Amino acid sequence: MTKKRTGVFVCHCGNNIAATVDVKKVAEAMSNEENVVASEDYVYMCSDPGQNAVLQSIKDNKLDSVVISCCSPNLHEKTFRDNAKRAGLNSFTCEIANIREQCAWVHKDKAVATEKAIKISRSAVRRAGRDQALEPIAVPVTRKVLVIGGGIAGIQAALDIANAGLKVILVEKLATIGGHMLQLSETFPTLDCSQCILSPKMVDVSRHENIELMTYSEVQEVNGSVGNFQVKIKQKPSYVDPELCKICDDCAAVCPVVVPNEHDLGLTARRAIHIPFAQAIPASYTLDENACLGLNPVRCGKCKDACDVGAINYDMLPKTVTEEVGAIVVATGYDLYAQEHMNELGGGQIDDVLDGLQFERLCSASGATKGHVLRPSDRTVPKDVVFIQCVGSRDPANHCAYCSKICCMYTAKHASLYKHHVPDGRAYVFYIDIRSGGKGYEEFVQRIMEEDEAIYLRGRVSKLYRKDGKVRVLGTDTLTGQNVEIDADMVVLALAMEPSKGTADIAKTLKIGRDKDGFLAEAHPKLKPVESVTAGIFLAGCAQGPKDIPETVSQASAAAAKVIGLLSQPTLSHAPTVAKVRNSHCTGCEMCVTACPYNAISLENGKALVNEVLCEGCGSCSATCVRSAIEVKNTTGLQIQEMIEACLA
Amino acid sequence: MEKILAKNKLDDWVAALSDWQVSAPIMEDDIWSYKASKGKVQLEHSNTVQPPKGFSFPQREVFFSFEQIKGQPPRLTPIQPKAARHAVFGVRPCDGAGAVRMDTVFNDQFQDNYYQARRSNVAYVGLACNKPQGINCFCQSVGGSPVSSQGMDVLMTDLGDRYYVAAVTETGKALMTAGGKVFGEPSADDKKKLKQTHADALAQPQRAINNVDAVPAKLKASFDSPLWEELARACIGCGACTFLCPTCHCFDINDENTSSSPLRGNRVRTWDNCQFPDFTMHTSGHNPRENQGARLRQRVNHKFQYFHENFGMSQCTGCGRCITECSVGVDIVNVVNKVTEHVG
Amino acid sequence: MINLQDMRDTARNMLAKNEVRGVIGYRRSTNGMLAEPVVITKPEQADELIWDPTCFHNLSLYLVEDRKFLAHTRAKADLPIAIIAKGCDARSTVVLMQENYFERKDVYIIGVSCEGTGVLDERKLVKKGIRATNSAFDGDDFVFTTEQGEQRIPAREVMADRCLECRECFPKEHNIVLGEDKTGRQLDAPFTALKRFEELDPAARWEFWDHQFERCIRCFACRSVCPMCYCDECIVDSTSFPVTGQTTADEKANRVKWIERSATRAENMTYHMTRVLHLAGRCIDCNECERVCPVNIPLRLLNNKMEREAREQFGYEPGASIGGPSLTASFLDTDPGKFIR
Amino acid sequence: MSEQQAEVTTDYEPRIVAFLCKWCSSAGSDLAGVSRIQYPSNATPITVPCTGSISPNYILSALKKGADGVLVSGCHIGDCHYIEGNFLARRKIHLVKELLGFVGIEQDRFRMSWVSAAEGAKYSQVIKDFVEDLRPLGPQTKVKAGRS
Repeated sequence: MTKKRTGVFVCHCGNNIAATVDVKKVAEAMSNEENVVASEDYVYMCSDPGQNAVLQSIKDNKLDSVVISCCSPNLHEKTFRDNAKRAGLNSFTCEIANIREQCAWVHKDKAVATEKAIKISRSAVRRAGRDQALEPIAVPVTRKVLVIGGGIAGIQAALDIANAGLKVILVEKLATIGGHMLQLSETFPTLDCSQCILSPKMVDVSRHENIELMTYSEVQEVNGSVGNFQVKIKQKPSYVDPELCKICDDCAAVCPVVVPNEHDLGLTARRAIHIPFAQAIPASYTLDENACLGLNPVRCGKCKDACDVGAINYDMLPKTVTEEVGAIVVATGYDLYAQEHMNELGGGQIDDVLDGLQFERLCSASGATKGHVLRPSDRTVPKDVVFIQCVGSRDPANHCAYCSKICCMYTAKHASLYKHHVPDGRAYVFYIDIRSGGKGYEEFVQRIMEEDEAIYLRGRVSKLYRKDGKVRVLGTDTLTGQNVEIDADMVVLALAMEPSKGTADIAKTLKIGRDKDGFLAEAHPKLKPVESVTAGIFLAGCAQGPKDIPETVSQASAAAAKVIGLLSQPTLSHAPTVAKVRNSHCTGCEMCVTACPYNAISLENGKALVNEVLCEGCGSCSATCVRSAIEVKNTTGLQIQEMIEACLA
Repeated sequence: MEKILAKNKLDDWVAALSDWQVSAPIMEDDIWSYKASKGKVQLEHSNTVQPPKGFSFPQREVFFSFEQIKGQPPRLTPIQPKAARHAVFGVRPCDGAGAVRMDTVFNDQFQDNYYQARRSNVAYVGLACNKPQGINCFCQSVGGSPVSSQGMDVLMTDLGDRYYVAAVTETGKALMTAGGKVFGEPSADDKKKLKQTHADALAQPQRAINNVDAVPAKLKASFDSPLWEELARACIGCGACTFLCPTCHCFDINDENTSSSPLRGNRVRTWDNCQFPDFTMHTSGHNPRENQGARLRQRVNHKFQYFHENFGMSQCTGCGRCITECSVGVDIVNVVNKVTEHVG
Repeated sequence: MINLQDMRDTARNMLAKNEVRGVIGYRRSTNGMLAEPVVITKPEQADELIWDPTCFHNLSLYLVEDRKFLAHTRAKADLPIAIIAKGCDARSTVVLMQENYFERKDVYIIGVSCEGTGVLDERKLVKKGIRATNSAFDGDDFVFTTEQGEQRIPAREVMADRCLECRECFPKEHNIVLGEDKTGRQLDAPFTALKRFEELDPAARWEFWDHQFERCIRCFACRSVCPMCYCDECIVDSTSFPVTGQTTADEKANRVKWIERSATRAENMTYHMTRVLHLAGRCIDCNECERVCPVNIPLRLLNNKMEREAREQFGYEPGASIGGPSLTASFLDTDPGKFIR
Repeated sequence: MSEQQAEVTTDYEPRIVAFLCKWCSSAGSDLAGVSRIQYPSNATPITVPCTGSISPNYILSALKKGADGVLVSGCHIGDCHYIEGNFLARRKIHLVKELLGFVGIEQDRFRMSWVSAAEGAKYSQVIKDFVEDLRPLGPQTKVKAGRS
C-alpha cells in the first residue's frame, strides 16, 4: 500500500476542549506521525471557516484521509465526512477522534488530558491510515408496506400510508380488524361512542384499493432488510368464503357447539361458527376449528347444510404467502395484565370482580347486557361498585413497575358511565394518585368527582373476598388514615396494560428489541420514538408502551409518515462498512453464518458469502472466525491492532 | 592431558571452574535438558531432547535495534552477544560432531560474528557413550563413533566409579588445569580399562544406514523418486525434527517492530525450518517445495548429499532425535535406506 | 477385545470391492515398538494394519490431510475414505463435519472401541524404566515384550491421562464398529487432573505457566498434529500463507502479526492462549498436542479448562453433533454473566 | 531468554485499553462527558461496532503491548443494537477471562461491563473502580512482550 497522506485537525471547541487539552501540543504530536502531512488546530473546526480550512488543507496538501480531533462522532462525524466529500475525498477516510466528551470534559489535569487526547488522536490516525475508500451501497426499494396488527394503530397507519399511494398489506391475527378499541363502550374524555368512530375507518380499510387485508393471519418469518424485506404470512382457514357469506346467521343458529365469546370477554357465548360481532371486517362468518366438532360432515355438518349460498368449505387449507415489502409497521397492541396474577385481589376467582374491558362490554349497547349494567352473577343492578386503579401497575416488587397511563382516565370514565346507567348507585374509586395530563382530561376527572359524585378514596385495596352475596373490599383511605370496608355488588379492576401475547415472538421474528417490560423498544427514547432499532421497521400504538387512543393514532400517523418518507426515494443507501470474506482463508465452517444476527451470510461453493445489503457491519462474524477470513471494512484486525499500539505508546 | 576423576570429585571440578558458567543435563519436566548446573553435576543422563547447539546458535538472536524518527535518518544500534565463558558438561559424541558441522557452516566463506562470538566462549566437556543412548542411535553409520572426541574440548569416559578425562583442545586443557588437584593421574590399568570400554562401546549394536558411502550418489539419482511423497505421507509438517537436530542451522531474519510510528524495533534472527510450508515460498505464491515429500527430501538430501558435496562429510551425526521425537514415525534411517535401496 | 483380523478383513474387503479409496489406519513403525499412521490403498496392504496400545494417534488428522491434498491437486474423490477411529478420533471427525470440512458421505468410519483400557502414554512407560519391543492389549492390562520377557502392567498405570478420564471411549459416530461399548468405564472422574491443578493459587499457577511458556520452542508440533488446526494460514504465527490470483500485494505486505517469530515467553504465551481459545468447543481431548510436544508442555490442562467451561457454563459438548452450532458462534440466554459489571 | 521484571515505580499509573461498543458504552462515555462527570484518565477508548466484534486477539494483543488492564464494555443484554452481538461476546469473553485467570494472570486485569447510553455515571464508576483495582497490582509484565 502506498503510504497515506493524512491531515489532522484539532478543534479547540472554543474553550470546551482547549481549557483542558493543550491543542497545540496535540497537533504537534500528530505531525510526528508517519502518515501525517498536515496537522493544524482551530478554534471551531465545525464552523464555516473551520470546515473551509480543512477543505483547503485537503487540496493544498493532497490529503487522502483526515482525522478531526473534536467532539463525539455522534455530533459531527457526518458534518466532517460531508465536508471531506466536498473536497473530493472519500467520506469513509475521514475519522473522528473524540477528545471532548471522552477526554476534555471528564478530566481536569491539563497534562494528563493532553496525553490522553494525543493517544485518542493517534489511534484515529492509525485507523485512518488503513481506511479504505468506500462507496455507499445503493439498495432498490420495494414500495409496499406491511402493517402488523389491525387495531386502531394498524388501521390508522395503513390508511395514511395507502392514501399516500403506497401498497399496504394489513395483517391481523383475529378474524376481524378493530382491536381493543372495538370493545370499548365510550371513549374519554368526550364520551363519544367508540364503535361509531372506528367502524367507518374499518370500512375504509376494507374498501381501499391500496390495502390488502389479511385477517386470521400471522407473520411467520421475516428476512431481508430495510427496503427489501421478505415476509412469510400464514393465513389460517376460516372455512367460510367471505365473498359468498351473506352474514345471515343461519349457520350459527344450527351450530351445536357453544363456547365463550372472546369479543365480550367471556360475558356472552357464541357458536363454533360465528361472526365476532355484527360489524366485523371482513364481514363474514368464521368457523373456529378448535371449537368445531371436526370439520367433517359425518360428525356434524349442520352449518354446511344450513348455508344456502354454499359459503362453507371444510376443506379450506391454511395459506402461506410470501410478500416483498420495503418497510414494516408493528402495531401489535396490548393485553390486560391477567387477573390470575392478582392473588391479593382474588386471582380472578371471585364472582363479580371484572376487569376494565369486561366492564366496557357491560356498558356497551352491543355488549353482553345490551347496554344495561347488570352484575354477571345474578343479573341484578349493582348499587355499590368499587373501581380499583393501579392494579398490577406501579408495583415493581410484585407486578409491573411502570404506570399503565390510561387507567386513571378510563376508571373515571367507568365511574361516570356507571352513574349514568345507575344514577342512584354509589361508585367508589381507589387510587394512588390521579394522572390526568391531556387535553380536557383533568376537567373530565373533576367533573366525574363533582357532578357524578364518584367517591374517590386515596389508598390501596388490600383484600377482596366474597361475603353474603357481595364482594367485601378491604382498603385504606390514606387521607383520613382510616381503614375502609365496602360491601360491593361489583368490583372493577383497572389492570395494567402489558404487551399483547405474542409480542416476544414477533420481536424475535422481526429481530427487533424489547424493553425491560417486554414492550417493543424504540431506537431512541426521544429522537426516534417510532423507529425500532432495525432500519425499516417502525412502531405504533401500545406494542411500544401504554398509551391512549389519541396518542396511538398520532404515533401511527408518525410511523406512516416515516414509512412514506423512507419509500419516497427510488433507492436507499446502505452503509458500506460491511463484512468482507477472504476467500483464500475461508474454509466454509459456517461459524460466521451461525453467528450473524442478520442472516446476512450464506455458503456459496463452500465459502462464506456476505449479502452486503443485509449486513449491518456488527463484526460478530469476524470475532467468531478463527481464521480471520472475514472482517468488517474499515474495522479490520490490522487497524484495531495499530490502534491498540497507539493507545499504549 | 589425560587424567582420572573420581565420580565424587566431579562437583569439586565444577566448583573450581569459577570463571565459567557451567551447564549440564538435568531432568526437568520429564526431559533431559542443558541447564545451569548450580554447583551439582550428575552425568547419568541419556541424551538431551535438545542438543547443545543453542549455546552458540540460540533460537533468537538480536542483530541490532533500529529507530526511524520522522524526517531523520534511521538510527541503528548494533547488539553483540554477551560474552560469558560457558562450559557444557555431558555432551554426547554425536552432539560434539554436530558442533563441528555447525562451526563449518558458520565459518565457511563468511564468518558469522554472532555465532562466533558465542561459540568462542563455549567449551564442550563430552561424555562417551558406553552404550547407545536410545534405540535410534546410528552415529557409526555416519562416520562418527560413540567415543569420539570430535568437537569436544574435553572427553570423559565413564569407568564405573571414575571418569577418564582427556583434554582435546587447549581450552580443554585450561578447564582441566583449573581443576588442579581434583584429578588423579591415570594408571596403566585405567588406560587399559579405557581402551576396553571404548572397544566395547564401538561393538554395541546400532541402527545402520546401508552402504553409507554410496548414499550421496544414490540420493542424487533419486531426486525424482516417488518414494519421497510416500515416505512423507504421515509427516505432519511440524518442526520438531529440525529444531531438535544438532546440525540444522537454517534461520530467518525478521524485523520485530515495537512501535510503528516512530518506527522502532529489532532485527532478529530466529531458527527457521525446512519442514514449514513457507520456508521456500515465493512472494508469487509459488513454492518449489510444494509438498511434505519435497520437504522431507530437502532435509534428508541436505544431511546426506548436499553437505557431503560441500564439505565432504555427512551433516547427520546419527543422534536419532528426529526419529525418537517424530510423533508419526518418520524415520530418517528408514527413509535413506528405502530411497537408496532401489537405486543401482 | 478387538479382533485384529476383523479390522484387516474389513479394510481388505472394502478396498477389494472398491467401496473406499483408502483406509487410514495404523501399522508398525521402524521406531521401536510404536505404531505409525498409514493410508493403505490396496487390499493386500490390509495385513499391515495393527491395533495395539501404541495406536494413540488421532487419525482424523489424515482426513484433513486428505482433503487438503485433494484440494491442492484439484482431484475429485468419487469414493469415500475409511478411517480407523477410536472414540476421541470419531468425535474430532464429527467436529470436522460440523465445520463442513467434509461431508459424512465422504468418510467411512471404522470405529474401534477402546473398551476402557485406552492407549499407552509412552512417557509413563519410560518413567517406569521399561524398554519394550512390543505391546498388546489384554483385558485390563497392557502386555509388553521386554528383554526380560513378558511384562504385564495394569493399563491404568501407564495409560494416557485423557483415557483415564475418558467419558466416551466408544466411537458413537461410525459406519461399523469393532469392540464392545464400555462407555462409562472411565477410571478417573472427568477433569481430575484439571481440578488438581486448579487447587494451586494464582501465583503458583502463574509460576507454573510462566515456566512452561518460556520453554516452548515453537516447533508447532501441537498445531501440526491437531485435526482442528486445519487453517491454511494460522492467524497467530503462520508458517504458511495461501496466495491465490486474487491475493493483493497489500494483503501480502500487511498481514496482522499478532505475535513475532521469536520464541520468547510473551510470544509463546500469546500463541498458546490464542490456540486454546480457538479450540474452545472444538477440542475433543485427543490430547495429541501434549503427546507430540518434544519439551512436554502440559497443553491438556489448557484445553481441558476450556472444555470444562463449555460443558459446565454453556452445556456444550464438543464433537457431539454434526448438525449443532459451534460453541462460540452461538449462545444461550442463560449463559453466565455475573462476571460482567 | 528470560525477560526483565519491570521495575516497580512509585508513581505508577495503570494504562487501560477500553474497547467500547459504538451504540451504548461509547455513547455512555459521551454522556459522562456531557454531564462533566470526572474520572481518571487512565483508560483510552477504542470504539468498535459491537462487543460481539471483539476478538480474543484484541485483548491478548493489548496485554502483550503492555496494557495493565483491558476493559470491554457494551450494551446491556437485550439492548444490543445488533440484537445479539453482546450475547456472543458474553460467551467468548467468559472464556478469555477464565483462561487468563487459569494461567495465573490477575483476574482484575481484565474487565467487562454493560454500560448503556444512559449510564454516563456508571461509565465513570467503572473506570474509577478499574483504576483502583489495578493500582495495587502494579505494572502488568506477565503477557507484556519484553524485548531487548
